Amino acid sequence: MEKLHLLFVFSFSWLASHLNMWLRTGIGNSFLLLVTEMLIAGISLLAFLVILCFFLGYMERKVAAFMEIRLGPNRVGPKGSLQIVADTVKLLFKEGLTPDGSDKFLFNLAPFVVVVTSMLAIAPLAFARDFQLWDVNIGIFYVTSISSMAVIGILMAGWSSSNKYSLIGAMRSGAQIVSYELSIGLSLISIVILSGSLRLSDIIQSQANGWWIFKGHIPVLISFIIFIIASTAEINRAPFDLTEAEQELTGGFHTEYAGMKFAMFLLSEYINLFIVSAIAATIFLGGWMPFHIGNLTGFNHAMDYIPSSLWFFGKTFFIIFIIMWFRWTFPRLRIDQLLNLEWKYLLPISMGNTLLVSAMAVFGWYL
Amino acid sequence: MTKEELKYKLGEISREAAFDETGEFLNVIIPSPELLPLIKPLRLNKEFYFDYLFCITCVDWKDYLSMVYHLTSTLHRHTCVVQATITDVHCPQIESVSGIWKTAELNENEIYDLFGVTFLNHPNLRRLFLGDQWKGYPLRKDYTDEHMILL
Amino acid sequence: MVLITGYVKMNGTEINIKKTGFLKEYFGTIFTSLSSLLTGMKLTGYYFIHPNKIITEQYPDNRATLKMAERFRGEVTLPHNENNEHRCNGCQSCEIACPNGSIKIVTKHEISEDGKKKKRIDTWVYHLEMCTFCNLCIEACPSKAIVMGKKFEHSVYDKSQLVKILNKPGSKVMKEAEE
Amino acid sequence: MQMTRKPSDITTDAKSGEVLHHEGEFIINMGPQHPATHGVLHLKIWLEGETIKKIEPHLGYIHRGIEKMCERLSYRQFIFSTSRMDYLSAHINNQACALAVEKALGLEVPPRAKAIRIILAELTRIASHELWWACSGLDLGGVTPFFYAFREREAINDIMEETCGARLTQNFIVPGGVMSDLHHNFQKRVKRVLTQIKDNLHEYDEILTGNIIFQNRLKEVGYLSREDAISYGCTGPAARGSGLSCDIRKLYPYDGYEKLDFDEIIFNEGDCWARYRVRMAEILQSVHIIEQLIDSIPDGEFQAKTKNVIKLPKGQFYQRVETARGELGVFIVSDGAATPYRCKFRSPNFSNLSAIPQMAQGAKIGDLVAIMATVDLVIPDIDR
Repeated sequence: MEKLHLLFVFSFSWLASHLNMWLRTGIGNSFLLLVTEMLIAGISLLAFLVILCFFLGYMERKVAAFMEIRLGPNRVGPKGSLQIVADTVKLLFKEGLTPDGSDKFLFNLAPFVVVVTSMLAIAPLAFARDFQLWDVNIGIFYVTSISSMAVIGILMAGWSSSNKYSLIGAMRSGAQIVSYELSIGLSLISIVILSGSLRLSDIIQSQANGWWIFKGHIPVLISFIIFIIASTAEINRAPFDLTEAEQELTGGFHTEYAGMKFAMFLLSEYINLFIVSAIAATIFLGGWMPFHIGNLTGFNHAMDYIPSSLWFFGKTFFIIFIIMWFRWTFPRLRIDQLLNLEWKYLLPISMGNTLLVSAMAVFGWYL
Repeated sequence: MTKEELKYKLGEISREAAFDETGEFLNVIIPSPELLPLIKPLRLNKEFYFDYLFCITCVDWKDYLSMVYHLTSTLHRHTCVVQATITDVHCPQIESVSGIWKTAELNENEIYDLFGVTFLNHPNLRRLFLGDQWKGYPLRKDYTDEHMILL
Repeated sequence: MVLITGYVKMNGTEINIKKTGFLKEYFGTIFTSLSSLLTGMKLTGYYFIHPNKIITEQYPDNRATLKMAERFRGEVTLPHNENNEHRCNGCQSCEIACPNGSIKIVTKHEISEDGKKKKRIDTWVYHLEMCTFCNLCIEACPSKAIVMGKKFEHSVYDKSQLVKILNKPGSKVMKEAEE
Repeated sequence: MQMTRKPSDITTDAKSGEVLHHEGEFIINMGPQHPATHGVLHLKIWLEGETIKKIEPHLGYIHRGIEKMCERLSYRQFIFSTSRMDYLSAHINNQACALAVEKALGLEVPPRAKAIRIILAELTRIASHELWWACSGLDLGGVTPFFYAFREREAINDIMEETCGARLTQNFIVPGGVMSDLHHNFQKRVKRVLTQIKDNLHEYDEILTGNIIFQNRLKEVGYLSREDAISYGCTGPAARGSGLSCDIRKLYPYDGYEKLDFDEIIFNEGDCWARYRVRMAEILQSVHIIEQLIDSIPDGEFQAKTKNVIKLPKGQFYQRVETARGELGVFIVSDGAATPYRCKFRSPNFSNLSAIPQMAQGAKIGDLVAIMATVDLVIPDIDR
């Protein structure tokens, strides 16, 4: 019976514990064991991220194409699915040039800073039931603080390029990311208040009897919308892509980058997209938690048989799709309008909303 | 204002003006130093009110250049053409009208670039298309270029 | 919401919030903004789930079925019939008509059977790289010898390949087109 | 208190001593290769932060000397070269040249040719405005509208290809009429395109016109007063957005526009949003014009008889038409020979460009992009 259950609900924890046992028999030293485990985790994470970025790149192109009544990539591979691989190979073979007047050290460091900060934020995410790299007790706090470090990489890239367009892009990014951090923080806090914990696994557990977006009524819905808007701005995607703003700044902070260094910015953009969507899915939509309706036991059981990882990725990709939908529909804002939106609308609303959520939590006005 | 009225009124302003009525518009032909004294009242007087300078150009007649100003009024909707004759072909000079119509600024740059007419009191006279290194003025009739392909 | 301009009715929705107190204006702006954004998303969403509306032409896959318009100006051609005869008698009207000198006709004098000297074309040189497809040569031709071809894929690796000689070797003028 | 600047705050050119820029200002070169300049326009911009202090256009990157070329071409030939100026209203440019020649010759154009010219000119105008709409969406960061507008534009281009033989640089007009008669599919296909445009215009409104982000980007941006529009010699939708009545089709009708019923679109706000609405409404007006003509194209000749070699009488001739971007004037000075003695094209974009520094005074970089999008410059027309 246990085997059958495993067949239906493929559990990563089962895989992880078996791997751990197998390694324990091979390596006696506990330090070496830890290092080996970390290496395996790191390499599999990297592989996962690269595949994820390939997939997201393909998805973005297809979403864009279908919204623009055209076909999109359809030459390389079946239905163009290998197009992004071909592009990566092209970028790999391009000359990675460094401009003459640039600050060479910072210029070459910046892409790595950007990628590393976005990779760090993956650590506390729960991909499936009992499958988490690092269940730290300050999960949300960790994610927000790490993701706000991305601005350093962008500023570094813009400044060291010694290009005025890059510099303007970098300064825009500074203003933008710093201000939108506030809204993201406040909208996350509303769930922290309701669930009473910063630990991501606790937050997911608190949604076992219903996702927060359903349980939390309108205030949580508002903070969900604010989170989606602010995080779109945070990861510099249209309509908030002022740091790149191709039509204004010819590429913004990465104007001078080419080849693999440019690909790293692209990589970090997609990782960031995945992270914010995964966070939104975890916090508001219950992470890997299946969809349950009250007392409908049969329905709930059927939902349980859908693998938890599928739930997580389904929700995440739903939100990724929405953010892509934004990008391929809206024109870009102007820099002062962008800041107006944050300081005049998002921030006051999210502050009022936090107040409401606190009241809800105190009086227990949720299911 | 009809052509006749314009001709009469303009004759009062400038004694040296000659008129040519063969074309569609009334042509007023004056020597280049007379340009500003004639053209200022044309812009400012309420009865003329030529506020719209829709075409400025220059014609090289080999022994003289003539600046052609096409003027119209958005109020009265009458049109006239002022042609200022520049007799000095080697160092042509004329007063700029960019202080009266702002459109003249860029157009006079173009004429300076292609005809070599120097505009006095122009705020920013520069070679607009060809750059400072270019020798000669291409739209002059005597311009020759070794790279020119003759068909 | 129909926007009425001074002259025409336009179906666009203009977002103008009436000044009715701060709070009403504030939330009114949020509401109308969100609804205007959702309108746009509805449209793109509609096209996302309707792949049959896609307008992409699958060139070059559709080369076999691709049919150029009847009057399409691709290149100047000098049609020959099955006896290797064309209609050009070397009058050079096209050469005169061409605004940028993309036609050069080299003529020679032939002595015909009855002993008369006759002007004939030797080579009909066509500079495709200079041609602007303005159709003036076709209009000018008195004997309708040249027509516009339908070929549109002209790219080559070497510019010299664009200089074409249109009369085929050994070709002659048709009887009825002489003079 | 008046701010005084220390000498050390000013950077000067070592050679000429000319003031290059002040402390806190910096210069960026927008173009000649820039995504938003739609060609090889080079704007030198003095910035303070993101605020524009001064703009200086530098031109000539694609100057071909069309005016000089025309001095060597006959009156039949010089028409084709104008297609390369404003390539988006190539047909209307050709029309201007042909009209100038006809005016000088006193040539009467057959009514059928006139109708054909107007229909094709209005189709060109719609196609041009579609492209403008597509690109202004693109300039402001929305990529999707581009493809929606191109769908309709392609249909118009197909009609052009079928009747004129070329999609963009038609060269269909000859002095005295048009080159050949209409294709037998013409009326059917034009009607189909008109219905398609009318059916799809609401999508334009949904995705851009009604969008709050788009409206905020355009409203109260790039203000040009009526006085400045006149002084800068602006024409076309750029001037009509400032309340200046300047539609040549109304003021100085040609080719039978006087018999048609249409409105001159004028908005008084003078900002980018006004210019945007002028163009959107003009699409509908052009549709309206074609609808009046398409079922009643007169029968008869499509070309008046002209001599093989056209020689214009001595004199100066000026002919203006309304292109999609404003007034195009063709000024021909003839000395009686078979080629023009001097040929000047008064291009609408050149004057409209000169007003851009005024409009962009104190605006942001993003606003400059919006201004250039709504003024709708075509660079080859500026450089000629």
